[in-house]
Amino acid sequence: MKKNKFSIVLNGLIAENPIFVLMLGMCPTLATTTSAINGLGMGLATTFVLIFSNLVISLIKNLVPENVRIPSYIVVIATFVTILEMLMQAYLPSLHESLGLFIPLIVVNCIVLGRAESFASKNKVFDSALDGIGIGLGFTFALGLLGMIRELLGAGTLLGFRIFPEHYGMLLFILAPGAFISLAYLIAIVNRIRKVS
Amino acid sequence: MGGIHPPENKISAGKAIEQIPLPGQVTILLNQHLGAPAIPLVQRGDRVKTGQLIAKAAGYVSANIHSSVTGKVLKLDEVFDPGGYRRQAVIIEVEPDEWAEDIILSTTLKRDCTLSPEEIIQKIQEGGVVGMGGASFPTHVKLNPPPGSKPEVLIVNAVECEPYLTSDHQLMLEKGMEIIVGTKIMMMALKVNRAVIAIENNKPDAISLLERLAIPYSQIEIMSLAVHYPQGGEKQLIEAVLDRRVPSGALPVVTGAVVLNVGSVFATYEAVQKNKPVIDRVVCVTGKSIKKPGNYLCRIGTSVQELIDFAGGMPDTAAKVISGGPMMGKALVNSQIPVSKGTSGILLMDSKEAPRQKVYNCIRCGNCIDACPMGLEPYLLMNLSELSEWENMEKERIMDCIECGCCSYVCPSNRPLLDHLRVGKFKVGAMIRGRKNQ
Amino acid sequence: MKKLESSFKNMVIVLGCITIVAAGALGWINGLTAEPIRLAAIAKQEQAIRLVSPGYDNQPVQEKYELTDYEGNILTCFPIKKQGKILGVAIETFSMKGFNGEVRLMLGLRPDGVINNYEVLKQTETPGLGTQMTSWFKTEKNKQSILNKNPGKDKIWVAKDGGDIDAITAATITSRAFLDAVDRAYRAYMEHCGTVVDVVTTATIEEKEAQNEKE
Amino acid sequence: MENKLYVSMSPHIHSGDSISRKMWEVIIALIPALLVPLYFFGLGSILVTSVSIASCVVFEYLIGRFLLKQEASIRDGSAILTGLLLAFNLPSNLPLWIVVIGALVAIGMAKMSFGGLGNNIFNPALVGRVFLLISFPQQMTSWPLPKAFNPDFMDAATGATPLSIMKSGHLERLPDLQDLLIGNTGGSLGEIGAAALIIGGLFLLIRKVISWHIPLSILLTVYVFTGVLRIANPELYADPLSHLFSGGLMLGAVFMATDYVTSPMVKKGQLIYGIGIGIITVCIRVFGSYPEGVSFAILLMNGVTPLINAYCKPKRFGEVKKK
Repeated sequence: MKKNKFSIVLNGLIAENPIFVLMLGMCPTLATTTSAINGLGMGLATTFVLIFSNLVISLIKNLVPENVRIPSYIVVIATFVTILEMLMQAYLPSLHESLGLFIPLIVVNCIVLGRAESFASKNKVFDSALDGIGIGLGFTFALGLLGMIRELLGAGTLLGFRIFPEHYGMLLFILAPGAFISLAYLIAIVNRIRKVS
Repeated sequence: MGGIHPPENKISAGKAIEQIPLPGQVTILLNQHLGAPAIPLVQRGDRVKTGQLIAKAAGYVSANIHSSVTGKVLKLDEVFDPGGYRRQAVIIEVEPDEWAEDIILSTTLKRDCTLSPEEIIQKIQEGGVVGMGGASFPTHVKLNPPPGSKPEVLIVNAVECEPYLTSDHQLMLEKGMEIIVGTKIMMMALKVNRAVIAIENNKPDAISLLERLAIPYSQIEIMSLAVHYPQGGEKQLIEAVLDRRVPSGALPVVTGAVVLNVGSVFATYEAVQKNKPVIDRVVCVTGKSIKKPGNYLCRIGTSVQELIDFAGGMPDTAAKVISGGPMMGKALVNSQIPVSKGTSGILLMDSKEAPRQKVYNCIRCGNCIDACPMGLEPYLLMNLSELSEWENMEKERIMDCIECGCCSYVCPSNRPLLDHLRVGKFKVGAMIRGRKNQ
Repeated sequence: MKKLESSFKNMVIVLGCITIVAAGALGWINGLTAEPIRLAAIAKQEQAIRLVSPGYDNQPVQEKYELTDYEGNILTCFPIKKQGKILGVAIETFSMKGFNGEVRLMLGLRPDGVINNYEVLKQTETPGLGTQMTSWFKTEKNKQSILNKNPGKDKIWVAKDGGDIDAITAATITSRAFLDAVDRAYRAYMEHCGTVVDVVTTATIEEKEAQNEKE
Repeated sequence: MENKLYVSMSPHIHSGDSISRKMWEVIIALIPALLVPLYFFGLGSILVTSVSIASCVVFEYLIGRFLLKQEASIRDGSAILTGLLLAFNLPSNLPLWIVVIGALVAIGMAKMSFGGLGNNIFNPALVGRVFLLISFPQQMTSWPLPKAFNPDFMDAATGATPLSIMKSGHLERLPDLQDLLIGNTGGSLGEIGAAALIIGGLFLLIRKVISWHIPLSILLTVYVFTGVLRIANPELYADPLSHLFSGGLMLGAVFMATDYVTSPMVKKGQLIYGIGIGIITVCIRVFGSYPEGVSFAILLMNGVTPLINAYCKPKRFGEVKKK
């Protein structure tokens, strides 16, 4: 049986959206979405790690004995995260500045390990990479959306462009409580839409 | 602790007891008491005399039933009881009274009693005396405390804390001496040398009358209590009178107190001194819209409709007929239901008072906790009941609930707390029994 | 292909191989990125220096030297020269009194100690409140600018403590931390130049009391 | 023809108490405290109050009607009360659009998201206030100066509140007790005029809408705590009475902390709750970075209320002591 390749990507983007449906990786979601750029940056960084770790883990899935699979996966993931961090430091220093603290945390982001465990270790190499893309884009989409909402409500800007004057911004949305509140309402809205459709 | 002060509304207070004429037919229920229903001794077509035993107690916790009239047994049938269930009853067509042997009809006071405690209890048991306040617990069971417990004091419950009801009050005013003698007999049966007649201080006339009558009996004390609902509850009364608390799950007798209703004391007097079984009782017919509220002496088995007719007929606005008081009484499904031994009053409510109000969310005001005389948390129990969490309800001590209704009374959101508590109590009770049987 | 058995030997070999491959990959990438990372860091430093003390033609990063502040901490000082003539210094200074801990600045001073400009390098203050310090003290509005002021003569501390500078609205603590960093750099530099700094005039009230107690 | 009879379980009578009666009595109790800011801050206070109430009611109606699709619940008066209490927590010169946002947060987020009256965990008015305080710190912390018979709508001159004076350490500039009592100080609408708030509180106590447990335990805790600090260092810490009568303490203790839905139900629990609020308030005021801590303290204790309810049980009748 051949799976529709496109549906794998779509699955990660919508039906199994890691934030809105699977509720995974809440820590970076809440912490990094102070602006749309930060959210998208974190999302793309995670996508990078997801694609390559899925790919590699799928490649080596049969070589890894059952009992050491988790440490092996962690080593693979950590390698890609470190590579990513060094690349960012070298070529995107400003983004690294704002996300600096969270990049190493991708290692323990349960989305990455979760996909490695539940998808990559059971599926073909190409499918796993596609799943990485789908889940990664779903994560990026969610973080970007959350970041946009928080940036717009909190600072009055969108991707750095000023939408309404600064003193209309509700500071709370940039702070931690704003993350919880916006995420809660986003999840509520998404659940509502999913129920209807 | 706990409790409420509902408006008293004692409309029929001070109305002299009136005997209502014999009805055309009476319906005598076979389960007028707590425990097993009595076993009928008569058949269709039998002729019975007034006071004749027509159904025998089925076991220890049960009571004899006597015919309240003379006449022919029409049939044995199932009729609605005050609780709304269909129960066995003996239906008798009434003829002029012809009294059974032994019954002394004269009203002269008979003070002396030379019987032994056992003989007294036997007479009470034969006379079918039960708690006349509403719960209808067979009196002879109470007078035989379980082994190991030692009664010290008899408390006569003349509190009548329910709003509207006045039958006990009027009974005390008119049969004061009989009640004092009945109390003395009860003390003999229980082998105690102290009795307290507890009366709420909204009945000053009854208090002063009984105080005067009790002067020769130094062991009988009249205690005036502040008005407080549900002070007539057994546990609450023991606390109010003796300042002792019945431990949860234990019988009240462990505090050394035996509580008996004042109506039962009068019935005891009649059963012991006059050989007259419980065939009639004082029923208070009351309500804001009724024409002639009053206290009426009627035969057991008379239909409620007949009582209402005698009190001026059913008002057009009547929307609810309650057997008992407004706090703990039962709403009747129709007005053909017969009066039983525990019917202390008939209360009519009109269409404005009768329906339930719209229910809102619980706002956690805590009124129900403050009102609960048993120190329970009704709001929590209701939530648990709605979630069917019976085990947790047992932990929250649902079985302590005395169903007094204070929680529902005070709830600003009109939540039917007691309804849900009853469901929970029923379920948890069944659960506990099931555990014991295993 | 069947999965490898979970025997001790297999596990050691597989884990070992994975680790070696990973280490190799990391080493390779590290070598690739080490130079760009170093350059990026220098570029950042230089950018900040250029911003606070423009118009130099020397290599401040190569000529940097160390200052000691009044608490014994080391501050890095970058001399700014044009055609061999000293235009001033850029000092990387800090304060630990921020609302959320450390605040790090690049402060540009002229030789006489007058503030030329500043740039916030690192801060974790409350977004929207404390973060306003990146521009607040440069804005010529009310009495909030510190530019062209001399910490030795002007009362560079917040108005609430009796100074001449308006604190950031609703972020007095951040403002105090910021001015503490400025003060720290100024005093370290002046001491380095051999000028005796009148501690009392530049200290915040808190320190003044401490000073009084000492005396 | 026989009447149709209602059949229901006992009890057949009701006390006549209702949610709306309780709500309206609280609203009545707040009226004297409403007159104080009107006198000192002028019509701006009325404007803020009416906008707050109106938007609370409108939001409650719209959300209840179109989002929750339930029967309109505005008639019980709880939305009006929330609006009034929210206004009491705002300065009188606050831009009105901020007031509307506060009302949306109070009703939409803190109350209706949880399912409406009775289901909310946190006091809606306080959630609205804290949201605004964090979101708009500038606008929320510049209070107009009091002025007798103030005719202005929006006063430009702003000044310090007693609590910010305490925070800055210039205790000698504190207004005297009399001014604090009648409200001749800067602050939010309901923060000034402790006397009017006490009158409202006494009315509620007499009408048995609230019990003394929560307000008294809060005030006593604050008094004792600040008293100890005062004895320890009279130069650094203000006297306990100034603490009692300044800021939102009186409003919080009498009207906010006693909110039924978010406070414990058993008296013993209410005492724990009140002491907790008192301690947190003083800690924030004296050691924290905000000058005022009552609203945070109440919200924090709102959060532990379910816990208090679970552990503080009423004294059961005839409880058998465990051996």
